[in-house]
Amino acid sequence: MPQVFSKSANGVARFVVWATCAALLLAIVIGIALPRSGFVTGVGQAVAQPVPFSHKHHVGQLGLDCRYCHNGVETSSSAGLPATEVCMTCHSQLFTNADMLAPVRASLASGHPLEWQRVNSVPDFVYFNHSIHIAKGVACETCHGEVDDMPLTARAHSLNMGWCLDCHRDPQPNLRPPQDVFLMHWKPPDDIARIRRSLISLLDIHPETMTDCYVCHR
Amino acid sequence: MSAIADIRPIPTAGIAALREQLSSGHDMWRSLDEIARTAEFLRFVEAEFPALADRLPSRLDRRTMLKVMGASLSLAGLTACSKARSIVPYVRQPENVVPGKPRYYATTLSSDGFGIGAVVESHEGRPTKVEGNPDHPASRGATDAIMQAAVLTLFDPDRSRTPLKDGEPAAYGDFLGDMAALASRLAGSGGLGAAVLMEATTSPTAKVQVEALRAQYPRLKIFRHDPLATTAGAQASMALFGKALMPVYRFDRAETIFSLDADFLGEGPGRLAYARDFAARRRVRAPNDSMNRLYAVESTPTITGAAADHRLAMRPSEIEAVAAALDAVLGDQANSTPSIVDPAWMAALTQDLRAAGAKALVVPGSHQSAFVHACALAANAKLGSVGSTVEFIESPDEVRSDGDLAALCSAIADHSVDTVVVLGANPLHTAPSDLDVHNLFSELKLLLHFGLYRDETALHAHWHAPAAHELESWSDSRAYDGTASIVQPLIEPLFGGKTIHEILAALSGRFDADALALVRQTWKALDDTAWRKALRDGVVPDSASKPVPITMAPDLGGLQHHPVTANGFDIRFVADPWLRDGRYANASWLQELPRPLTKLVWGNAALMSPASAERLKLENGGIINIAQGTSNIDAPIWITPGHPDDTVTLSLGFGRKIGSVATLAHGYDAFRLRTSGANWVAAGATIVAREGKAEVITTQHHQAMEGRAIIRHTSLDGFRENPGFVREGVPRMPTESLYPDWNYDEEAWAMAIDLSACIGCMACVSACQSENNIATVGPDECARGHEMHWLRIDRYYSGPIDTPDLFFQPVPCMHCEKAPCEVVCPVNATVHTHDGLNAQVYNRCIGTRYCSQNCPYKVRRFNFLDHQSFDKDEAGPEQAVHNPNVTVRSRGVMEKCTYCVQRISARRIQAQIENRDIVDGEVVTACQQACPTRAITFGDQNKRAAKVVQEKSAPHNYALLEELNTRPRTTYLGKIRNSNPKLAQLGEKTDG
Amino acid sequence: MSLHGIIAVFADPEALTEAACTMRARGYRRMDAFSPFSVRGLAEILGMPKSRLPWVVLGGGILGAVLVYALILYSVEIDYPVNVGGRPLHSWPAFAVIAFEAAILGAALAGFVGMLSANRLPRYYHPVFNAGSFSYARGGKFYLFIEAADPKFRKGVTKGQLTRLGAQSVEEVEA
Amino acid sequence: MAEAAARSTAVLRGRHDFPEISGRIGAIVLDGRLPRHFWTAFFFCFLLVLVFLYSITYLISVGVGAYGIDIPVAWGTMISNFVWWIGIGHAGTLISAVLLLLRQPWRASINRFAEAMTLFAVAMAGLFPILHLGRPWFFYWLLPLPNTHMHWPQWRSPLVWDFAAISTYATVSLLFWYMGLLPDLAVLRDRAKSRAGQLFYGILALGWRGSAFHWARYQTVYFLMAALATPLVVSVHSIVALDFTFAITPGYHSTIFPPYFVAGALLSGFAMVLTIAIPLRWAFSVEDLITLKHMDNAGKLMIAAGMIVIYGYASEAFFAWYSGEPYERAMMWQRAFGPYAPLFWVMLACNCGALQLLWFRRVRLNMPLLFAIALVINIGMWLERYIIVVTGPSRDYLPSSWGEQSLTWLDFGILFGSVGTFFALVFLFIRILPAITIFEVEELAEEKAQAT
Repeated sequence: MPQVFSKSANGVARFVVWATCAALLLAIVIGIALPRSGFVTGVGQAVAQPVPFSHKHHVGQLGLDCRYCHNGVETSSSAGLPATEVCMTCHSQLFTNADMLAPVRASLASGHPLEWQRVNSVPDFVYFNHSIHIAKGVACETCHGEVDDMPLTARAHSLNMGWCLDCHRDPQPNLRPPQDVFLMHWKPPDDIARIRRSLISLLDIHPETMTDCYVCHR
Repeated sequence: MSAIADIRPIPTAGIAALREQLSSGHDMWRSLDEIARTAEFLRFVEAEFPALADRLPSRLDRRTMLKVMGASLSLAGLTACSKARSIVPYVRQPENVVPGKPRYYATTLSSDGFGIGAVVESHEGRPTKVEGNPDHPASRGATDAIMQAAVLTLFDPDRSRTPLKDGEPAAYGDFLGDMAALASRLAGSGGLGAAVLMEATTSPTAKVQVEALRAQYPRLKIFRHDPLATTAGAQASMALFGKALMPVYRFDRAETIFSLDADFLGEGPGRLAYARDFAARRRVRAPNDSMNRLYAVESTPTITGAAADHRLAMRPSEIEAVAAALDAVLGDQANSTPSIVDPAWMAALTQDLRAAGAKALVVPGSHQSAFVHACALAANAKLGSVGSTVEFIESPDEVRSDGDLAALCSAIADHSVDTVVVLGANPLHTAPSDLDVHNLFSELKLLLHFGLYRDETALHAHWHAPAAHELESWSDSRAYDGTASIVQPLIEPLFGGKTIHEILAALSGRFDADALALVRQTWKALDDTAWRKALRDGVVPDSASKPVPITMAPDLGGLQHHPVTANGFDIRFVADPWLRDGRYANASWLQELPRPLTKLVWGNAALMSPASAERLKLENGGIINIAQGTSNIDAPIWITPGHPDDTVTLSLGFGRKIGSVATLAHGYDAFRLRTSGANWVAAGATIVAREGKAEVITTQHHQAMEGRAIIRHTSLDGFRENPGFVREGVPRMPTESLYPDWNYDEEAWAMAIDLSACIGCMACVSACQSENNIATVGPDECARGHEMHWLRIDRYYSGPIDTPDLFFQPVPCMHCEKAPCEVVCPVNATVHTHDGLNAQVYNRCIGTRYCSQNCPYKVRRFNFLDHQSFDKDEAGPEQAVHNPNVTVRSRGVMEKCTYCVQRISARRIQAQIENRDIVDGEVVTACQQACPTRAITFGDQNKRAAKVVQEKSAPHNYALLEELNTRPRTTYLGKIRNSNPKLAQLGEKTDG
Repeated sequence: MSLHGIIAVFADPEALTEAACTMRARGYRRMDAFSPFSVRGLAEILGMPKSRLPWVVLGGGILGAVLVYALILYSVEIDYPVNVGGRPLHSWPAFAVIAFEAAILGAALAGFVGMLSANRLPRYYHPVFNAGSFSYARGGKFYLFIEAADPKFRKGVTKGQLTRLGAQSVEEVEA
Repeated sequence: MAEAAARSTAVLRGRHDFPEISGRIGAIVLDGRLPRHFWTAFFFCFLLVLVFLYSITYLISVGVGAYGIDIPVAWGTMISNFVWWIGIGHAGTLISAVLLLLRQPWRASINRFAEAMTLFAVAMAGLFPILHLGRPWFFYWLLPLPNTHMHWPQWRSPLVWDFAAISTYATVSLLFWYMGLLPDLAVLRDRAKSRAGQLFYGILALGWRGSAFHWARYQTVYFLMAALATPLVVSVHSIVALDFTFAITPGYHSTIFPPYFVAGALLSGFAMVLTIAIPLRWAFSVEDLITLKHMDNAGKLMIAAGMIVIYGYASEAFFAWYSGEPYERAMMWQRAFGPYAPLFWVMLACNCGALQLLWFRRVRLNMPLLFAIALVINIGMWLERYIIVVTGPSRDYLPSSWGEQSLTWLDFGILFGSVGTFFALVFLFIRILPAITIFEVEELAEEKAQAT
């Protein structure tokens, strides 16, 4: 009887078999890598804002303290955004008619708030509390990165659950004396390891309790 | 939670968006609200409501409707959260508002005109939760269901949003214009032909203003319409003391209490304080502790009767006979009247009363006849308890009125009144059926209505003006004992509503009057510091009325016992415990909160005894026709063990025709059967069974404990003989376990619930709903067993069906240490925490519902449908009332009691910041905080001194279904009744 | 077109087996036989060594079980230990169930893949299909095939031997 | 009877019908000349498929609240459908694997579609646990996939065991079935007239050519797989039973469940085999390949499995009483006399009553009657599963939360939809693949020839 398939069929078959295996492998790799990549987490991607506010200028160059604008950070769950008035305390004197600041003046005049775009946000079912992190010596820059180098603010870390857990399981590497939490580019002293160990007991930090679900989900 | 609200009028952007909406929009608005005509709708939505309008789903089935109504409209702040990715700061940050930190303000909520102090939690200016004010005598830190719902009614989008002229929206300016005209006319005529119809109020400011009005317009008439008014007490007091005095009971001093059809735990402005005092005398922890004893004679089952040690069910018309008998016996003119009560019972009662002497207390039912009140007063006097367990005060700030609605109607009928200003009341719905208010009001030249809702009266009136919600108002009021407190606003009026003070001022021709100024004026005695203190504490210091000495007229001041000879059924009218006269009918929380005894939701039924139902050959839901005088209504029956025979209990408040939520409910309108004469009790009604059945929705279908040791109870003597009675004849708790124990070396949260203290008032359930963003699901879903309450109060009957014992058992999550639910969850969505909480992680849950299947207590609730949206954009309106610290659960997710984990976390974070341990009593769960009787204790059972540890160490502490070895953290203290040994011993055995 | 071998058609399994035996006895080593269903013992006759597939299957089973159990242990003991209903972290009875299923799965997969690769399947083109007389479909035909590469192969001789063994037909097969 | 017995062996005479066997079986597929009632039946099933799709869409877009479940009875028809379908699958594996190991010659002509039935049943069953979920789109959280929230399945949960068991079962059944198909696909490849047919079957056949070496390895693995499938099939339904046994709910927490679920599975499985086989052999007049002998044996197996099931019922009731557990006792009483009593008694009538008829050979050989009994038992077994699922939780520990389910159209839409889909798949299978194993029937014929 005649051949159903030509000689090449075997080669094709072998190729198809191996190609399928390779494709599966690739799919797995992508599946693991993609959710952690900047495309998904938005790390390092500056967000367009109604006013191109520059932390680089205000913090890096003028040296404003974080708390000048984010005044809730030590006492409240949310760090808080500056009210238009706060901007105007200076900008009623400086750059009083810079076009860049028109929206701010408009806001004050009309009473309609400025609508900033979120840069660092977690889902609604995640309850992050700034005050406790500040109190326990987790610095601003630990999560928000070196904002004083950011002309336009961008997310510094993925802020996904895995990333949070890393620190909640072993906070020590991210601790510093609470009085230093607002410093940028903080240079750890040489005996930092000992300091951190003492901080754990001093600040009464219990990592074993910090991975309970309700710590973040309520 | 994330975005920051700015309390400010709706941005103009909304209106443009609205225009697109309207094409599809107005249809659903019509369905949502029958009376809206498109033109009108156009105007008022445009004027008031862009935010809600563009959030309404395109088709409103009942459930989506509830989602919109369940808690209502969005403030400007919510348009801010509506874009999930954007975040909006203040323009001018209000002083001492820290975004993310709740603030608490003391204010006063009104209950039948009296004040009950409250502390309201506010998030960035949104009132989200009502707590009791510990410093206020009428609250003592406790709340009830209605107070909890205040925040919900505040955000109710059905509330009146604009003035209406002949039912058409009009500008407030025009309204003021006509008011000016009216005022000048009144000035001219000295108020001739004009009348003001007021609700019950104890506001000193209102009183001052009304008196001023009288002075200004001498011929102005003031009438009072209060459908739930009970006047008999005042009559009796007039007859006996010559002046209308108000009794204040001191249950903390009472040893033996006899309730003559009085529901002092569930009704009246003092109920929370009374419940606290009453239960405080029933905390038995050791054999030598003592306990008060409550005898109750009731014409309808109430929670007071359920709490009684000895209870008799009597026809309402027979209560007078009982009172007479009591009077006779105490007057030593033994059986002058043939007693209808079992002599042994009466003997035991009188013996106990006499023994208690000054510590005895006889309480008359406020709705009962003046004669019953007189007998009770006399009895107290004879027992020497006046001044000890009962004191009398001048009724606080009663606004002097020229009569009730009936009087007004006759005045209109004889044309002596042609202008009526209705302040708050809704006579067209709540008038007795023998008054033809509708026609009479039609004859008026001018009918002004002022109220929260566009209700029947509002739509009939020439002018309607929206009232401000009590959480939006400046006012003041007095508590049951006369203590004055200030009502301060939590939020600017959402719909530009006005307070009653502003309207009264307008009547007197002052249109610029500001409520705060008026109230401050009334309290000018207080200097600014005192005023601020009064605001902060929520009470005006030592403003309580002083008891007045009384001299009692002999032989009951001439009041006679009129034996009722009418045959046929007695009708006993009661106000629905939550909806009252129907004013709260649009609050879905209240509609869906099971009634304490019947566990009915979303509708009322005609309650009758098993015997009567048997005679009529009816079962639950069977329809009867009740004819009384000229009118008659159809109603489904609900068989209620312990209900007196030949009596039917009808509850007011249902059958509303207006209000998007109110109209979802089933049920009849009992006002149509009520006549001026017989406000609360009517004799000689004829009842005939009809064909067919109606759906009566209940959340508990089985009433008996089936011989299981669920509620373990005994008598006081039983307890003294055997303090460990809860362990008698019940399966032992296994001591061995296959698994090694986990040790909880930090906190170990636990709860103890004292069944002897629980009166089943449902305050805890309502508080839980408010605190934890629990969805309402509507009548249809409730009927399918989809209701969502995390905490339920089980009600069981035991003993003979005609005179059963009643038991209540609050059932939250038990937080089992060996939780069956956790092991079966395939995705780790419910796991244990280091402090022993049985945590439920909504965002991890995929809804296999295995945990619920495996929960022996069935305390888990499942979002079967999309009851409240997870997505901020559509959810908008609901968020206004939501607790920002609790996740809103999406469809397909299991949820349950978390021991208010958000509160635990908040306290822990605070403690951690301050580098200290959480102290005992710092964490208070919502249910515990609301409980009037302090039946619930919560704390860390690793702390030796903790209150919860003391409670759990009581000899009668037991865990529910402990034989399953689930090791619950929630345990119960067995129920102890102080039954009189001379009377039949009830409930000696530990099972139902 | 080179010669691939010679194929002989027999009427029944017995004949085929017999022929195979004789040819084998005559020292032919590179032979194959084709039948519509498995003929017992034929493969051994043609000199097939004992199959190692059973070991492959066993290996697959063990591998599956061990991998899965290890994964479970890692997840509950090391990566994210949680207190679930007060049960011990290492609840082996529960984990054993999953390991068992994994074992079966591993074994089955190993068996299937092993069988195909040992048989060099898929192989869509095969010289034997060139034989006009060869048809797998029409049952009742049993074929003996002798490769031209066989040391003892002599076209004429081999043909003759096959015919004498009672072949219904003998045919040359092109490569 | 004699002629029946004669017919039952008619096909296995002489070797000249080898081509005839493969020809006849191949023809069904290749020439596709199928009787009209085949297509009418298929069309009817297709309508049910549409119902199934609509119901599923509705369920997923509205939420699980749209069907009967509630609190306390949070599991409903989805779970009973799942257990029912899984059970049906088991007979196929039993026939193909266990009977193969036991060298039962009569399996040859029915194992192929029995295995196909297994596959489709498992496919149906596999859908239900997902449809059952409140958030079906997250079903993959049951798998240990690498994720950014560092979370794992909860391995102690029987549902995770289920997941493992079902997926394993599906894979193994598929492999086993495909292996069985290989030689027959080769037959079709060589018989196919059209190029398309040649390619289709050719590609699937992987170039099988019946080499003796191939056959040797093939047989080894085929038997090994059978040996694997046997413990697997037992484990699968035992694990399904553990979903219930594992729970402390009265009526669930019963150690008899695993064995009695397996027996129940066989009972319903063989019922389904007959439900398919009887019309099949009549429609394609293959009474001489699927003979009365098969029907007879299937009947015997059913009565065997059925009696174990009955024993299960008995012991369940007995131990509920003997345990002295008030909750277990109350639950049993409620099952028999409570709100679900009607279902309970109907179930007994089907699974215990109707079953007894199979004791009689006359009944086992009477096709219409046998078919009817098979249907009745299918219904009975579904009821059994539903009763087990709902009666427990509806009458558990606290009477305050007692309650029943009220089924909606969706429950039935999905149940009948799945039945229709199942049969539609069976029809498609009959159309495009040989429903009867060609090579084994030929082997059988050969052996018979040896014997004579």
